[in-house]
Amino acid sequence: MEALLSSGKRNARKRIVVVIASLFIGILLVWTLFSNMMIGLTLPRVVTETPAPGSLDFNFQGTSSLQPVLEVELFNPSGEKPTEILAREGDVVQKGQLLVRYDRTAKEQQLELEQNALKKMKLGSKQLQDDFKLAARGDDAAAIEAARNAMESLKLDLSAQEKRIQMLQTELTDRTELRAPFTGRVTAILAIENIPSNGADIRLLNTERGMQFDIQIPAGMAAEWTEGDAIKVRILGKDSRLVEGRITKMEADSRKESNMPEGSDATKNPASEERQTTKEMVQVQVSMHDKSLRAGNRVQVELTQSAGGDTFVLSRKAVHQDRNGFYVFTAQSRPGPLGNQFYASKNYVTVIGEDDQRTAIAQELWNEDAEIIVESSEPLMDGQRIRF
Amino acid sequence: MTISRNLSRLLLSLFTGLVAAAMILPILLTVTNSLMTEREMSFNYGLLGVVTDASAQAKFVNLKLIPDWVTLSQYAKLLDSTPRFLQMFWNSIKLVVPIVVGQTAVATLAAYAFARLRFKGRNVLFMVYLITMVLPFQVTLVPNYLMIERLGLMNTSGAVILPGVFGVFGIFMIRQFMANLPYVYTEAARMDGAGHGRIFWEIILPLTKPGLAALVILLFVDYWNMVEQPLIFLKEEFDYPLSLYLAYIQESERGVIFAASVLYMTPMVLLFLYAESDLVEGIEHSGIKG
Amino acid sequence: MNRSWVRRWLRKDGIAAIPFLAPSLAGFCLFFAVPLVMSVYYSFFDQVTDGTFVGLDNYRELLESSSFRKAAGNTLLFTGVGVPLLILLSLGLALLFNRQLWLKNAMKTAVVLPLVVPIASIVMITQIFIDWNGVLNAWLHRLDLPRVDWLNSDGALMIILLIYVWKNIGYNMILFLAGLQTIPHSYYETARIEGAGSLRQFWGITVVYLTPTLFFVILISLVNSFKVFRETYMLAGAYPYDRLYMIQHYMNNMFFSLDIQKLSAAAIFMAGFIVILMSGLLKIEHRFLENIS
Amino acid sequence: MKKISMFVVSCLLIVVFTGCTSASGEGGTDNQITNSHTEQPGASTQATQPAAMPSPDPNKQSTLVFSMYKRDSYFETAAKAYEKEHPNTKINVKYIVKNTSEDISRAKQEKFKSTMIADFLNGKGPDLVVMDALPADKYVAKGLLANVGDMLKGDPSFKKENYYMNILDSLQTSEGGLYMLPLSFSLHTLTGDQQLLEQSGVHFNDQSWTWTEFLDTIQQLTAKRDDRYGFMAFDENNLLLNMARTDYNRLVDAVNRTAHFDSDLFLGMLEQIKQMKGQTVLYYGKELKQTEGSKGFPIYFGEDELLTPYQYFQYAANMQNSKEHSLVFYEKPKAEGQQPGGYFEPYLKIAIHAKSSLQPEAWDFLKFLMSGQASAAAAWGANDLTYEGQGFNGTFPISKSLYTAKTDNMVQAGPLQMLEGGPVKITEQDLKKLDSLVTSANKPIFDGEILQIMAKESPAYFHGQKSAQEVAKIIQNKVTTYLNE
Repeated sequence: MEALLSSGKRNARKRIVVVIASLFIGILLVWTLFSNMMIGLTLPRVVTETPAPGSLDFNFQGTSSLQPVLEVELFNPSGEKPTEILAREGDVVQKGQLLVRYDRTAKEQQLELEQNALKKMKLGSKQLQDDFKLAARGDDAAAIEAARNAMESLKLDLSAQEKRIQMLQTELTDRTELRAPFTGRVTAILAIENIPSNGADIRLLNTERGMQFDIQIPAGMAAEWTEGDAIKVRILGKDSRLVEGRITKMEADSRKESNMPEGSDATKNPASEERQTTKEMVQVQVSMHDKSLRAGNRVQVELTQSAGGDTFVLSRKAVHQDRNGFYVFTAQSRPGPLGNQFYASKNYVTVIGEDDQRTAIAQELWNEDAEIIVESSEPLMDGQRIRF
Repeated sequence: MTISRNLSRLLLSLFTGLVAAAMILPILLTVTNSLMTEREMSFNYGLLGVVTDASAQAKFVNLKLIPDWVTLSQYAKLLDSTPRFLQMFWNSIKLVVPIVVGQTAVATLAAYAFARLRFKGRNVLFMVYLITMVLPFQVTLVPNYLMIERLGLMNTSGAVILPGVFGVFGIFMIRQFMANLPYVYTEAARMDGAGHGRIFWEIILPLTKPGLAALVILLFVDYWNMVEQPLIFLKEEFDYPLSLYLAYIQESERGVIFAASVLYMTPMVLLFLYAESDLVEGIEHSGIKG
Repeated sequence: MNRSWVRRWLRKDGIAAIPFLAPSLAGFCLFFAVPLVMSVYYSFFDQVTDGTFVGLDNYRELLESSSFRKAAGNTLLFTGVGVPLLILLSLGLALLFNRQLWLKNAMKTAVVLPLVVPIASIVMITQIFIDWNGVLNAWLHRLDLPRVDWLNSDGALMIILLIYVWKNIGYNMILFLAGLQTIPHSYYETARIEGAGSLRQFWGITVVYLTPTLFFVILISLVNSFKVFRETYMLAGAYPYDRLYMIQHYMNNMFFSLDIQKLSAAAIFMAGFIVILMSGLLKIEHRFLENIS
Repeated sequence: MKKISMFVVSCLLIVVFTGCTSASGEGGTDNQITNSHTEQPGASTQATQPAAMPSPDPNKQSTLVFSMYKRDSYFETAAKAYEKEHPNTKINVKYIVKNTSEDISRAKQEKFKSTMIADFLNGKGPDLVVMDALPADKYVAKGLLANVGDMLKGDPSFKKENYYMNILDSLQTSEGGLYMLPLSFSLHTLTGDQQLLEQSGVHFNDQSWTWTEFLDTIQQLTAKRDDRYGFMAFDENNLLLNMARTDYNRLVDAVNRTAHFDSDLFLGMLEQIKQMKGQTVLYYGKELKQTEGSKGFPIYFGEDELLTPYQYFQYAANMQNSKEHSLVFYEKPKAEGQQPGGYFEPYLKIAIHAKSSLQPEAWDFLKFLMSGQASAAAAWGANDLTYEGQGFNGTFPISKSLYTAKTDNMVQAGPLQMLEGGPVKITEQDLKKLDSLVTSANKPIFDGEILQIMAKESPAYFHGQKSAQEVAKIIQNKVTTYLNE
């Protein structure tokens, strides 16, 4: 009887223990789930990508506008107003070709005047000769001398006058016309018929010397170039085509990518703000010889460089930099009490090349199927737990 | 008659109570101190291990049974900001439960052979078993390490569980119980022509129940407390059991050591409370009388 | 002759033993016996791999080591005092609990609970008591006595003994209680009817029928006395006070000195000692069991 | 009974042999690391030969296992760089913790120690191992480490003039073996205020002084002026360790396994350290507030460990700031009759497993590591000069050429921005002083169980808890136990 009683008590006690035990385990279990969830919520959220094997075609596009190598302004030689403009803008002119005729009347009138003066002088000279003959007959040496002198001086005057007329005559032929000093193309007509001009009348471009433009190119891409190399240049516009240009000058440029003049590819994207890449640029001058080129034409240089070898390509945003070099965070899973937990792991990488969107890194053992963290809700640290 | 009996019972109870109180004092201390704030902890025990100048005024640690302010902050901190604690708790369960179940099964079988069967070499084999139980872990660590590596178990939980399953303590304990059982129990069955399997299953096993209960408790305690094997044979920290957390508790975590201890002890205490009734439920209740 | 031996072996319970023993034996060989044999092997060589056979050199060296002798002596002292003390106390408690008591279950639980206290907690509580600034010294201070560095005094052994007894008394008590349950009540009733006093009942029945349990408890106490090393190590480090320097310290230090040969040799000494002790006990037990039957 | 035991033993032996044969059968297909693991009898004989190391076979595929307790990023970059140069060699860098903050409780360190022991003793150890967290002397005593000194001597491609041979030579054991090559080192020196010392008129010779002479000197100094401390040591314990290290051979007799910590020598050390603390002779701490009325450094001597060049340049910066006081480095006291030369502490000590079958490859890689070719920082910037997190890259390298390259870069780079304080101009003269410190260092700082026992027990004396005799006796007992194990 006692035994039965005590066994009943025992069973009751066992039940209590079982209840307590299941409570204890239950609370811990709930807590594990709960704290895992709570911790999960406070973890930085990340977006990952798997790096694609492949090579990065590193593209560069830079635009610039063409500038002539030699372009001259032809000035009105005489100051007369142009009477006839023979050239038209865009005309290709040969050396010596007449471009503008100027008003001749003023010059012709002056010539006439001078010629009249000459005639007058010639008449005067007859008089003097007679005077001299007279004086010569006399013995007045002084008078003879004076008469000779007068005659000599008139002779000089005469020749001077003749010279002047000659000058006027050439002036009349030369200065009343504007001729092309070299073969080239008229780029602008500044003169207007019958209106006197005091500046340049014609702008003429030397087509033999060609066109040129300056452009900044990332140093890495220009590394293999030397002066004199040919590069392909695209002429922008309606009939865009490729023209060959030649490098005439290369010099290192200390300016950063961001303040490039013709803002070639410095499109402001968040990544480049995040990671200030101080890309080294090279100033390159390219000259081109194509008759059809116009100054101011937009030209574009397109470069493609393949970041060679076994590389992985990933978003540029994923690659960070510290004092030891470039690194990425990979998401690594470790078994936890409730399934896998993910941790950020810092891995240094060798950057082979990059463009504004993507970065190519050297293939290494760890990164074959690593999940690389592209974005995270807060800055990550090595070994930090993360969630997706 | 009954008065003197009751008096002696009272005196004995009082005496035993005193002993029990002394025994439980450190545990009580652990529990009550686990309810202290961390500040109180460091105020009371901050001087531990600190070398103080003898010339200065004598200062001592302050042993306190009742906290000034009862709080669960230690537990909160432990469970909340130490996620690995919970993880290690489950790890412990994952390691210990298979070991206890496995060893109990394997040991019960082997113990029957050692206790009830007579075969040549029994005593020598038993002695060899015995030696391995007594030797410290380091003695066989080097060959053991080699063995576990060769078996491909390194850094898996198998490296801890399997040696545990084949541990010899259970054999000793159960053998002891089985050997004690009077042969009269089994003789009748033998006469009826029952095989060893039946005898084992139908007669011996039920009679060994208190022994099994004791074994489960002791094994659970033993393996819940193991330190070296998981440290050396498991690689990753997230596989480590709770015993490692407590064995290598950091100075900075002293504030939570008592709370951690309480949580650590709870499964063992519960198991003990549960199995205790089986422990005393001896032959007298099993219906068989000698 | 060989064959007849096998046949004889099989004729007994040998075949029956195979299914019972096989799982245990397989795992045991893999994880315990092979490493043990390898350890024995190491103890005769000068190096673990590619060593040359040096016979008993390692053992000679071991015995020449004054530290080993010290460790062995200390261990003998500790177990010699600790194990009997523990057994007496736990047996006493078990007998107490075998009687009618109030709040028996609660008190029993209280006694057994130290078993489950984690080492870190034990170490911390011990420190609270024995530290230079600890509670014991505070009491001494109040009595105007000089403080004691307990771990570097002869009291250290007492402290470790206390921890050992405190921790294992519940363990042994469980074993004793379980053992006591195996003694049929009828024996006592018979004895009472025959007019035996309680002392006679104790010696004649309890002790006699508890003897097998007792041997087991001795063994377990011995094993557990070796396990108290972990607490000692955490309290006092690899080189504790002379009195505390046990054979486990020696073995542990040998391991970290990579001296597996001496470690193995020391282990074999220890094992030999235990085998002698245990085979003695087993023989007595054997004879005893035969007596009962 | 005999038969029974025979049966059991034979049963066990069968299990053992089947276990071993099946295990060695597995060995072949184990993994690619097996190369280094299979116990070839040739490997051990090779290890004992002091002859020239054959150069690695370039056509052989091999994987070197390189184990360490704590990761150093230099090893990883170096391994990658080496693999690139030697496509047939793979380097498997294994570490237990990424940084020490992971392992405050030292559980991982214990794991590392234990697993290394198990690995090495099973003949499966790594080909190269960083010994910083391991008791190297025990490994050497067990013949587990190859004598890299022989490899170094036998290799014509190893240019001795490119390395600080003063460091390497002084790391040789008493038998002349060199088992570990440090990749870097720190310098332990005394700092002193030159002006003040000259004004004081007290003469001393830091090239040869012993601790007694040094302590006498500072006592003389403080006897003249008492507004200054004679010597600022980190703490009593550290000073005791320093003193014990110099007189180590008089305190510990390893051959006869006796210790002399109960001797008057050691008691004298203890008492001297404590006694001088009361006066202004000794000050313990790392920071000293300037006392009123005295400018500059209110101490005559301080002690310092230059872990990285950064600390030296910090001193140089201080020198520039305080015109009246010039800080000069003096040598720490040494044992009587010892050669002049400063103390250094080796770091990143790398050893080669004596039973490795890939010793030529391992040596080649070790050479590569020592050369510092893969050192990430070409120059020592302010960030690279600090030790924290930098590991190898911030320290004094064993390679002279690397050191020169780095310092050259630094001089050219102009004023150096320090982490705190303005830019400091590093002059050739500064560097010359540092050079002479580096090239004269020839006494390694060592640690060990005995010193640790000492460090653990002696504070009780310094804080007045126990008498010197009591402490000395405890130390003596524990050390005797250690020596006689």
